[in-house]
Amino acid sequence: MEYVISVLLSGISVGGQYALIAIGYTLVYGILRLINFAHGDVFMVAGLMGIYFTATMPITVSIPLVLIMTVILGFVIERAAYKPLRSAPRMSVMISAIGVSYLLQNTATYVTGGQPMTYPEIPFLSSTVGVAGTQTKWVVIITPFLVLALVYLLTLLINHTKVGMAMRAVSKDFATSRLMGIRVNSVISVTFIIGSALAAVGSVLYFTNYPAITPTAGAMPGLKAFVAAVFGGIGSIPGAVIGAFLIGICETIIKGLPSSWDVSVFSDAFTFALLIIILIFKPQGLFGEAATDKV
Amino acid sequence: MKKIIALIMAGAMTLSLCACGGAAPAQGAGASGDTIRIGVFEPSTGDSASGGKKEILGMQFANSETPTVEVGGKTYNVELVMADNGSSADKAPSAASELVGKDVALVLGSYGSGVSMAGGPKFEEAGLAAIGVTCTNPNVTAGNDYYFRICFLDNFQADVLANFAMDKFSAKKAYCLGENGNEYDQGLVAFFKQVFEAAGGEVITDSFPTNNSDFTSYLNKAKSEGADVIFTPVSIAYAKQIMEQASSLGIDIPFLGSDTLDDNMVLEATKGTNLQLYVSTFYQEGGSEAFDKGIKDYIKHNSNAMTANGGNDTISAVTAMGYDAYYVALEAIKAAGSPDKGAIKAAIPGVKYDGVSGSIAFDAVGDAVRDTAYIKTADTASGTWAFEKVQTGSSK
Amino acid sequence: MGNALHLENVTMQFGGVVSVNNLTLDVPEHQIIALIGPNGAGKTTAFNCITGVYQPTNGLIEFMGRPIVRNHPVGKALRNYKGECADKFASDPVLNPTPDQITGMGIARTFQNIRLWKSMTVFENVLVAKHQHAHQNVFSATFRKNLAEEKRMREETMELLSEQGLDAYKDELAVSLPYGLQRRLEIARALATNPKLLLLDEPAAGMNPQETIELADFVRQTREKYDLTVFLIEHHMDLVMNVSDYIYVIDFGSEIARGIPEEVQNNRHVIEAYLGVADEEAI
Amino acid sequence: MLENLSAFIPNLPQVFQPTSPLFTVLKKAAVYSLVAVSMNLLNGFTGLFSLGQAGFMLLGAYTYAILMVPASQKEQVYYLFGGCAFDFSLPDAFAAIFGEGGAGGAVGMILSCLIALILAGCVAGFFAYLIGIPVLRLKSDYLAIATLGFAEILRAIFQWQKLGPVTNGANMIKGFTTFSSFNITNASGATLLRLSTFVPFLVSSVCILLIVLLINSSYGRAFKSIRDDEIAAEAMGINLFKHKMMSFVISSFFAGVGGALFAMYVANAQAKAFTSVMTYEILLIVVIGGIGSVSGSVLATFLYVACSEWWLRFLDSEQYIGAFKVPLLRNGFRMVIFSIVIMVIVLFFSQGIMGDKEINLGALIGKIRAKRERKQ
Repeated sequence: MEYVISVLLSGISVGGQYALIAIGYTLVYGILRLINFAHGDVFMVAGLMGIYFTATMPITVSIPLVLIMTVILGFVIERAAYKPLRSAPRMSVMISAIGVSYLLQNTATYVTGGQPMTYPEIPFLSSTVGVAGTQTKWVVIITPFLVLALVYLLTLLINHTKVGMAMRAVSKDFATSRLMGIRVNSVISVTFIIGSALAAVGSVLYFTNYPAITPTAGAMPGLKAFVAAVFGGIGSIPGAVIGAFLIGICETIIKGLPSSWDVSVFSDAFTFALLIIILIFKPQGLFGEAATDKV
Repeated sequence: MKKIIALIMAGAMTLSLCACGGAAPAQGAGASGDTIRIGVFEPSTGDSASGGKKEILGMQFANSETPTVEVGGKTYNVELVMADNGSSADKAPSAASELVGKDVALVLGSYGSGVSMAGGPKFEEAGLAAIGVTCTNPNVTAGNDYYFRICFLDNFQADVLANFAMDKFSAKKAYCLGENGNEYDQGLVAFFKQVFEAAGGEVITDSFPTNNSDFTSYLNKAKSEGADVIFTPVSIAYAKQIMEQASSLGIDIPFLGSDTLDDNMVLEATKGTNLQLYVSTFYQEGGSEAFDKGIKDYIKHNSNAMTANGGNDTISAVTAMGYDAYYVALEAIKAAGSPDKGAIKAAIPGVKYDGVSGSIAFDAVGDAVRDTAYIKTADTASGTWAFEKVQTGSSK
Repeated sequence: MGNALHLENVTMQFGGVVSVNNLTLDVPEHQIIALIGPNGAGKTTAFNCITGVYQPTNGLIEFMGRPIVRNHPVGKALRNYKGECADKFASDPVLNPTPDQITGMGIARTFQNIRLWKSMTVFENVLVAKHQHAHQNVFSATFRKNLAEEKRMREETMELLSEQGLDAYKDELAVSLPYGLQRRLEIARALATNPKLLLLDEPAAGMNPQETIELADFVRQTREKYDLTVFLIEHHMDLVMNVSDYIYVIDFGSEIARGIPEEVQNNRHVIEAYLGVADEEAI
Repeated sequence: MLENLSAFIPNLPQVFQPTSPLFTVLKKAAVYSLVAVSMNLLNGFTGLFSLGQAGFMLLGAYTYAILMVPASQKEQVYYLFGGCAFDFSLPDAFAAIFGEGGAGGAVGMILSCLIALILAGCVAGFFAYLIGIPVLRLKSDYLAIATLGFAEILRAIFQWQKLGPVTNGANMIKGFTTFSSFNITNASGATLLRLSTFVPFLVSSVCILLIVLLINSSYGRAFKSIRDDEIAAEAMGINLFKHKMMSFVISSFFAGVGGALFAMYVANAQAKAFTSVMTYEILLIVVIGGIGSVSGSVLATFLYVACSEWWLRFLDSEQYIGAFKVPLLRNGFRMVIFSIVIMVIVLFFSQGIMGDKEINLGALIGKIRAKRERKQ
């Protein structure tokens, strides 16, 4: 029983962290139809910044600073690497995203010298707590609640503000929105800013829980978050969140299956298999809308 | 127009780089003149970069200590030539041929067996001897006459740890965790299992996918299965992650680690926790006071070395091994009596050297003759390694 | 003479929207038949049903007396079904061929917004349409064992291009041609598939009056030369009245009139559909 | 062939000595150019954005390796599993027919290697067929992510310890025929004629030639029509699924052959090497060369491999220009510069080196002649 609870606990917290990254994917894909491969690496860079900033500054200054710098990074990436390709074929933009991801990883290797870096302890979040006989970090408990609160705020933003309305319009019809006088570029920037900010929050939670950061640390969570976004129906925020929690829980359950079965190595493979099955049988995901091509 | 510019740019790049590429090997005329070049075939990027850099550190320190070698009455300067094998098998052959192309007299490295096996044929083809420093997979030297090594093998290390587990903890049940697809982890786990089960113990093996960061499920599983020890022969980044998560889960089962865990990054993760971590390794700080003092000074006065060592001056075993490897290389050059690579290769099997990590000699396959390993434990209060015991294997 | 094409109770429903409603029509062999109606009336959707791009929700399509497409709503589609005759074809097997199979049977089409292959030359655009009927496989083609077949394809393509007056442009990129010639090239490409029935989707769109008149002659000549049946969608009333033997008019997916050009021209429903329903006061 | 120059010409510059990195780079580039062209067939000519190339290379590499390890070596190679569950070995079978040494041995080696390469391609092609049935219906980036996922799943399966008796689990398979095996040596082991660079060039050239022939055939045109406009292609009688599948299978076949060649190049087969990073690298090569240009892909491969593995290596160590120490240069800097170069190409020269054009030697010579004549 303790074992089951501890597996579920870590599943929920992993899911929550994926959810924060997945929102970034789903927002960007909803508007640009671009799989932003660099998003996972932005998340990793946010983690590294957390390490370097807290080394010189108190936590109260450094965490907001991480947030701001990550937002700036996301904004700059969009302006430098995606905006010039707005009218190019989709494949080019995706390749540009792969290039950015490559650049971020290599720069991180250069800066850290390839060493795994240790994420600093964050007061309260890093301290341990006992739940139903198992011991865990506070961050595990807090993550799901924080995620839900953030998602609620985001939904308010999207449904009840002008920017949100513009975002919805652009994701429905890019060209028409532009004709209707929506400043599409600003909307896209806002999307990247929101995505990056959530990735930064995600990085604080994730790396507090799993404190070793390597230059490739963002790649896997990134891909899984993308799968979560597809699973929930790309473009749908609640979908992405539910997808992320499901994937996080499934993954930890697979890892927790008896060793004699020797299937825990397939926890990543499972995520991809799930993705393929979803794409084939319900390509619009759980909450997405079906689209038809016009002939 | 753009296309033309692109072409011109590509052309210009090609030409200029051709010039660089062409010039680089030409400037040092190999072992001629009064310089002997020793190739350093190590990862400084990729997954094993951390270990590779520490190994290089030992060589660099040794080189700064003894920058010359006397051969046949003539004093040669020794120069280390680096080639980054990128921790990956597809980059290793070109790194190896980079060294071959720079006409080195012999090669040291690598950290990580996979890259050594990928680069090995290049050295063999060129008739260049390579001395593995900490590549512990049996297949590195087997089938390659030109590859030697100064470290013990996976099966020996696993044997040592299995025996230690039974001696110290009277362990009956062991939980082994390795990275899927990593020959180092899986090899050690397999050998550990053989020895442990032969002695009547029970072994649970488990693997995690590459780039995994959540180990709580695995650790909880080990706990709920009632394991007496947890054996985690994983690479540094994973080890660090496992230690951090084990401490937050309050795991009180002792951890056993292989030589990769003998790293200050891992040590740091155990500091201030209640974890018990025991690692088998090549060298224990305090083994040679002169070396300890020398290298600490070297690290302190060299910021690059400090970074390479992970920001502090705790000595990793691989650094000691790198240090020894350099001196073994010098011995081989001296024994050969000439800077010629063929003569050096012929001389290596006869080399005997008492290094900081123990005495080194080679057997028929080219492996080091070693029968002891050091076991040390993480002193979690002070964040240092404490010497536990010298452990020998059961079969040898 | 039989019917080249026969549509029976064809209904196409997207979600809750019925784009084509219970459409029944005949296209007799060797005639030129037009389907007209205001924007959004469902004309192109009807074409897409015939050519296999969409599977109709309900209905039967016959080509040369043989059923080629047949469907009936089941399950959720039946519950949401707003059309008629839902059970008429319920006992018949469903036929749902892909567009290339339909083309293989002898129905070729052009597109409302020209869809030429932009990286290919005029010659290649037509040559590719010959691919389907060539006797070859991927190995014979790669190892050049199909030279005779390739030669035949190239000769036929050349012939077709000169007949259509496009031979002068054969090595130019298709998209670099003037608009009118692109339309003509699309027809030539469709002809290269050896069709018995040619579907033209707004062939006069974007053309000036002079070009439109030429197009009418062109359509007629083409029908004679290749022994074709032509079914066309058009907005341009001049062209339709000039060229068609018989006209079907649809609005909001349903048929509102049919007849020879003169009849349709004077039909009150048609005028209303095009000009809007007149206010009662005005009458 | 260049490798043998040193035997005839004394005092050759270092670059042309057989030990020069030049030849390692050439070998790797020969192998990668085949994979790049095969990816271009799919991504560039058929317009299917697939990221599964590394997975198919993995299949090819393992097929080749498993078939080519001599029985005598299996015990040593599969030391963790007490030998291989798969006893058959092509070199042994041919040695039984043609004898071990001399000309018979050479024929046996060449034949076994050839058959293994073809089988490597076939296995990859077969898996592509199976995978293609569900995924080829997906559109652009969904196809990309699904194929990427399949490659990852394949890797996990091949690394699984339970399949160790066949795949050797995490350990690498080695001891099979490699490029160096083709060097002709005399009785005392001295090399007479080096063919180790020639062989990959030969195999790659033949394969690329086949792909070019396919692209210029009726089927190649059909692929291009699918890329340009799927709906029009379908309406003109081209069976989308069949042709996409054909392109996918053929591309994977050659990726499999490329994977086998890659195994020969690194002298081992290990699943760890075939990650998505490898696919990205190949994709970047294709983009740099120009999507839809075979000669561009080949040219880009040689530039890319030479830059990343040879010419830019000097960036990784401290360099001095006179007494001035160039700042920033240390380990890892090479890859930073390299990725910046790639970004510049992707952003500012998105057509790549060649766009969708091909290098046309005939036309080039004609142009030069015309220029000369004009001068006279």
